[in-house]
Amino acid sequence: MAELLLLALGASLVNHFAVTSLPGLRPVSGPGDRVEAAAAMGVAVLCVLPLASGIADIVARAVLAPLALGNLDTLVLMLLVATLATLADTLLEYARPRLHERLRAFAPLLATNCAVLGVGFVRIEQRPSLFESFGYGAIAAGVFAFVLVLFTALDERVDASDVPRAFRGAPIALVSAGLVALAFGGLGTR
Amino acid sequence: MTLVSTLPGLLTLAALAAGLGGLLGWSAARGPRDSGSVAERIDALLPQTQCGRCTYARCKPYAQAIAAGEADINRCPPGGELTIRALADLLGRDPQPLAPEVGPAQPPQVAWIDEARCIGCARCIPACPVDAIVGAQKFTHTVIAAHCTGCELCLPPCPVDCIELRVVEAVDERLHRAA
Amino acid sequence: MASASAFPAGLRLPAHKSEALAPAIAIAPAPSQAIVSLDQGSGRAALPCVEAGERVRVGTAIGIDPETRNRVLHAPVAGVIRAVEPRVSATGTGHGLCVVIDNDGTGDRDPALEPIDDAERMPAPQWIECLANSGVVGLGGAAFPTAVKLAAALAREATHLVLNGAECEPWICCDDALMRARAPRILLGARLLLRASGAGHCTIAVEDDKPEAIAALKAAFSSQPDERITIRAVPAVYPAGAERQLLTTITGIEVPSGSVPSQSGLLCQNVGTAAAVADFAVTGEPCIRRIVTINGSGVVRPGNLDALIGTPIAELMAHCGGYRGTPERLIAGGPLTGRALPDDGIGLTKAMNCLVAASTLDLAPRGAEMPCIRCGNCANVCPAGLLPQQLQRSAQAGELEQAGAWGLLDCIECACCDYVCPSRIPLTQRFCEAKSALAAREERLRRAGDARWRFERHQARLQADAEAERRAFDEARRRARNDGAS
Amino acid sequence: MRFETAAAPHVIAGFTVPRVMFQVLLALLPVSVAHVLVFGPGLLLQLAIACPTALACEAVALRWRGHAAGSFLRDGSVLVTAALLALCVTPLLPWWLTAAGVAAAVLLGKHAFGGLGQNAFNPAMVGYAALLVSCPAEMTRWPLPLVDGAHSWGDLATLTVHSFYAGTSAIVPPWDAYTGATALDSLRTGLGQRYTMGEILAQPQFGALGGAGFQWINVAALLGGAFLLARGIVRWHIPVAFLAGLLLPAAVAHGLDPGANAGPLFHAFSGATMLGACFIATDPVSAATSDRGRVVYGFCIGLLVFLIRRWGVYPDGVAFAVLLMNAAVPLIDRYTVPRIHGHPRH
Repeated sequence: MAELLLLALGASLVNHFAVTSLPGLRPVSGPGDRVEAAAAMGVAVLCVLPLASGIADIVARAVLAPLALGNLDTLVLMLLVATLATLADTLLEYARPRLHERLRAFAPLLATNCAVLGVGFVRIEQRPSLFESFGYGAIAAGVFAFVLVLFTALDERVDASDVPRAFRGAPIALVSAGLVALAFGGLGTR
Repeated sequence: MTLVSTLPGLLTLAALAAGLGGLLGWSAARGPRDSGSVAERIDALLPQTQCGRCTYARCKPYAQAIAAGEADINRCPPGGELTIRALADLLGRDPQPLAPEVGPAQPPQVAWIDEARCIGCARCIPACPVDAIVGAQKFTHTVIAAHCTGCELCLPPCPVDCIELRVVEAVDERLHRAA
Repeated sequence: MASASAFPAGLRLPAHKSEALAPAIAIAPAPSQAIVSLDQGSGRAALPCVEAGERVRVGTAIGIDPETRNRVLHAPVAGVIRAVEPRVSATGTGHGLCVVIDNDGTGDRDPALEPIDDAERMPAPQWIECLANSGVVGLGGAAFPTAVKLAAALAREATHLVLNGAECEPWICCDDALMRARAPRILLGARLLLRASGAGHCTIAVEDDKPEAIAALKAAFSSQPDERITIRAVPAVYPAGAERQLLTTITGIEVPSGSVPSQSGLLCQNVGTAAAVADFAVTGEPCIRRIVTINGSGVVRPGNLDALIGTPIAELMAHCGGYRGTPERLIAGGPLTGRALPDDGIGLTKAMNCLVAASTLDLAPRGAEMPCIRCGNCANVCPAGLLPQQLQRSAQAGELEQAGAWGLLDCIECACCDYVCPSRIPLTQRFCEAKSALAAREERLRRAGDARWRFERHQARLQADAEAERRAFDEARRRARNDGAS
Repeated sequence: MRFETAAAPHVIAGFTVPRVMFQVLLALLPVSVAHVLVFGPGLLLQLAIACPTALACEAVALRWRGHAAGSFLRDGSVLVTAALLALCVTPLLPWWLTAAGVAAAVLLGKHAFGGLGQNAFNPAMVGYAALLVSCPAEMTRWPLPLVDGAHSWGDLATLTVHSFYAGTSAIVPPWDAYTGATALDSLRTGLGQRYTMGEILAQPQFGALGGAGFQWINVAALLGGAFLLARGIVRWHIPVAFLAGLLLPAAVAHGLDPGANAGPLFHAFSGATMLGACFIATDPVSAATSDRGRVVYGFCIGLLVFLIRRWGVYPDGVAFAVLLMNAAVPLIDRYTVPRIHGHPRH
């Protein structure tokens, strides 16, 4: 349990730094909406990752196994993740143009998150059946969504406080992430 | 691992990539175009003095230039620090100080015509972008203080230089007492 | 801080009223020089309709409302107007225009004043018109013109009138003294207000720690019963007397945020206002006097005075035995929402229900401000159900939209949060400044919107002119060619 | 006559921050007395090293930040952090570990986030968790409580002095005679080796209510908590929700499988339950800020403590549960805003 939580925390930390430090990716408009942007990202991952890992599993079983190309399944997952992320981006633009306009560079960010979670968690489980790979994808995405929203809300509060200049920005985000990781560490099961 | 043995792997990946690429191409074609609403939302934050000090003719062209990325957000002296902060929040950029070439931040000001020296030539009326000057040929003119944005565009055309600008002290900041 | 279930939040405070309520209401002598401020505390200054040197009688109009031109301010004394000049203001932080009248001692009334006969049967619009020129305003502290409120209530068919006799803030006891001494006049006022607003029934709300007032009202009611009026006790918790909170305690209706009570069919008036309406109907005299509490350990004989508007505060204090030593602070209003006055030469205004000469015993200074520790004491006592700690953080960081989202405009500035804050943060002051900043920003945005709208019309007109000119030019050229050809 | 003007309100009452903090320290007195009676003078030594270090770190941090050190030092908030940390760590902890823990708590836990009122995490728990993760061996070596008379207070004193000076003192005590795992620790290992509850509870570390010595410490903490509640320093929402979150699942689990789960009473009076419920979770700065938020916050901490104690690696999860819920506080605050008067009831 703790491993998945720490993996999700790592992915959300990467996502957080990409969004806050690269001006191109920072969600447009007021500070209060960073949590909303994180929620949108979380939901997108929840849609893309299970689908990607499920299809990757089908492709692996139907195409790669007969051709003895089992070791290509991670690459196939990457391809699927990239495709579905772009599809999700167009879908979001179609469904919520205002939200899409505010979340700049949404597709690459979504793709990297799914890739990190996909490779990190879905792959290491030796999933015998299709349903399990879909299930693991969903669990990983769900935990990631919760941790990302939680961490974004925490960072929003820490940013608003009078942090010393030496800690402002990335350092304090790392300190709070470290403390959250410390707390997740305590949840390790026997 | 001879080259030939990798062939099936490459072929599979190529086929998969081609298929997915086609899918993306088809979906991108049907997607909606990018709506021009960002320019409008930028324009909503500008003080609308229409003064042209940002080297763009009026506020709307400046907003379109910012939306298109040609102009920076710190070129509006009447807006000053408040507008820069609002634009930075909207566009997710870091607020910078006012650009030096556009001059210092300008507090709210209102034009005032010295009626004794006004000869009624009516050259300032078309120059005023917001029709804040009232008057007619051979009649003394005056400025409607509530409508004037302080853009100083009526100063050049006036032959007798009878228009001066007065700083308006901030909107009444008296403590707001509810019942 | 136990609080009654009917009123979940708020504070139970020591009243400090018994000493001031001991003596009966004394009639303060007319001042030798009346200083009548044109802004009587509502924030809207009246226009003077007299100049220096003019002779006025008691009740002559000296100020009119800028928009409705109603006679809203009247001379409290007869005499010659010395000047209409800026004097130290009681409301703002600077100076305000005042009419200074030298009292010639004759005290003769303006002949135009005569009692309004059978005011109770006069049709409501006509009666509201009379009130509009009587200068009667809300005497609870806001000084909002009563006629305007009644007209709104009549137009929106208000059903329930609540007379506010709660008077929950410490030190202030002018309403309590009024209820004890002049209960019949209040009931007459209630009937007149019911008539003017068209409301179906009226509740007079009095805090349950004022038994004598309730007894006096009940006695007056039994002598002239009226089934539309009921007298009800409310829990003695500050700020039970706040308009929105009192209306919810009595009727259970919560006036929606951003709207006024008359939009929910309710009307709330102070018992002092009801008495003033009745006085106007009976004597025909406009609103030139009010009852004010003189309290605090800095004055020799605390008490309640029936004083003329414009009487300098120094004279009121002198009438109560003068200062005991030199008071720390002179407060107009109560300890929580009162405003510290810079000078005791200021004239009494209609908004001043209490004047406190506060010595060090009465005051508990704020002390050093510490950072907020999110203890939530303020949220527990906030009668508006806000989270002052979150509001304060956004207001301090200058994020006005965020502060608006946390309910900045729902804050009634009762200062309960200040009272219990362990970090001694000046919360109410910060919320007022944030409201002013928000109002200023809204004003800027409104002006920018207007300027854009006028600019677009300006562009359209120039284009239309150019278009018309070109068409006229083409027309002229075609006609010239036709004439040449034919 | 002229008067000085000042903004309303003109009368302020109630506790100031220093008085709130010293009331909390006062409430910690019964716990400290019980701790010294049960586990020897260790706590006094820990307090002797923790409090000065905390004040020194606060003074240094304040000077770095350019604040006037005077008023902040006297607010006592650092003393509360130091006292809580001293109460949570084992009395046998070497002095330099306690000092490092306090430094981490004050500098990293509090001042890195901006000082008093802005630390998102409970400073004492930051220090405790940092120590527990970096040197688990020293942190889990607790002295055997002085309940069954097997050893005297004097013995414990020599042992504590030796351990406190990390082996540099001349006295060499018989280690294994006086130290042992805490009740929760031995409960875990016992269940791991398939002992039945009956056999486990018969061991010396187990008293009538909970852990042998720990039950009195928890009772004293509850006493201190009641004092704070009565004085209005703390509201009931967090302690009650915390205990509900811990005891309800514990009761259900005990009902389902008494053999493998200790009863709710045991959980209530062993480990740092009451100290956590009344003092650690109720730290206003790092807790949720509205009453609804506090109920959710307290309940989730209690639940996490139960989960960690039942399935977790560490014996007593109060520190981790508090840190985790501190991280979730901004999210809780966002969704537990009370309804404003005059706003619609959605």
